[in-house]
Amino acid sequence: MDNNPILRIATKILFAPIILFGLYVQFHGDFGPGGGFQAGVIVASAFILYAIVFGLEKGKELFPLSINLFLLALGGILYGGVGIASMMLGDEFLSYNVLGSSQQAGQHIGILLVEFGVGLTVSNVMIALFYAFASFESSNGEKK
Amino acid sequence: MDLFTDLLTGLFFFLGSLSIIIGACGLIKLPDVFSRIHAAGMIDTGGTAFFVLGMIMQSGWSLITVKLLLIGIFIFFTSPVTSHVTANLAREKGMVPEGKKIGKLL
Amino acid sequence: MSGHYTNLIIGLGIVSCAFCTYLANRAKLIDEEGLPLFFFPRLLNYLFWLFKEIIISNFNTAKVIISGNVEPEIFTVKASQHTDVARVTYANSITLTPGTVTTKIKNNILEVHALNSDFGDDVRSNEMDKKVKLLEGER
Amino acid sequence: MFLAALTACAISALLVLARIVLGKTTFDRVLAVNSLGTIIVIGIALHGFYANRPEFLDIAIVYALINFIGTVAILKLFSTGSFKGNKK
Repeated sequence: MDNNPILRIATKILFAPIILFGLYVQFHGDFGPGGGFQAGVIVASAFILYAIVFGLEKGKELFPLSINLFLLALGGILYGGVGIASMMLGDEFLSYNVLGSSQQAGQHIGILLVEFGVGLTVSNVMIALFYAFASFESSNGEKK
Repeated sequence: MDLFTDLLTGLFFFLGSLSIIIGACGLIKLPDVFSRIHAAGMIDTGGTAFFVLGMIMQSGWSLITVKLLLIGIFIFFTSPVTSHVTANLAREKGMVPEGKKIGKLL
Repeated sequence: MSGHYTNLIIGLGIVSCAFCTYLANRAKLIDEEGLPLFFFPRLLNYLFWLFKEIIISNFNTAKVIISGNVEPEIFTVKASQHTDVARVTYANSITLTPGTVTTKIKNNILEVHALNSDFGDDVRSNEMDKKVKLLEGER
Repeated sequence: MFLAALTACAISALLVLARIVLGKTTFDRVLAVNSLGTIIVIGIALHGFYANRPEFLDIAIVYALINFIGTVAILKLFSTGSFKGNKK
């Protein structure tokens, strides 16, 4: 579909606003609908759109598989790390109160970090799943 | 002033409802794929434009207006892309529409 | 957009914008096609005209659907614009007005499907073509 | 007023669903699904106003986004048989 100018230009114009909207949903989770999970899916959908329109090879050039898997693990570690940190500071797993100077600040920092970890993990899992499924050849003998 | 806004909103909603219902009827009634794309385009453009205008009348000037305009711009941007891609793929799969042809086709 | 303006939120917004710009730059999206800056001065005028046209042809399409005199036709027109972006704008405008759909685009020839001969005449009169060429400006 | 508009949305959604069931070719169905998505976006926004909860507009934007990407993905899958190649 690379040779269709309408689709190509639409993708070029839409790519950045989609990611910007995804990040808005990510950081806006305190006040309205939103949060890490949904934001991860939106950010991943921008990369999936790019990979669909320009082909899988170009998509992997933009966002290589190694970085993808590294960020996937980093998100999980961030989530667990906040939990462990609060355990180290002498409270239960994932209780945010002890992270900051006051209780309020602690809640804020904890929620922000955990949401960021969730968003990172979800978006990278979505992209990894898309890469894995898209790498299949069509196996029912239809060569096109 | 309040009554006037409400009246205008009602008019826009009426036009929008008419537009999407006629579009849906056309989606059932028209004969082939290429004609149905016109009906679908009517749902996309007419319905969205009138409903968004009506809701802007109702909301006044605030952040909600910006979000409504964002929805409108987004749908107005993506609707022609999807209908063009559908029509293009249908043509490439070798479907020839009914009706007369003028000039040489690509 | 959320109506909350603390320092933290604004800072995060700035970081988000910077990250987006970096990604788009990396994907080599920022060029004449991804960001058609030379459109902007005349864009508003064109958009109002297009909106009026959309409303008018919406009513015409509704009339055709209700009365049922459907005589589809398909033909080719030439786009006189120079750049790809302007051609895509022209094709999208044709598709956006109900009653006409661009089915194929190859270099500067568009294949258009129209619901009725009235809509076909509208496109063939090349009024929209001239407007988009005006939008593109002197190059 | 909002209730009447929501009713109109529901009626046209039912008519579009009939086209999805009846549709002869795949393109008919894809087209009808796309229209259904647009109607649902309008419906979500209207319901947000009806229930006095304007946060629903965010969800409407996301729905429009996913609708577009889903349509493009289905058409790509239908045209080449896989997501991998970029032959046409």
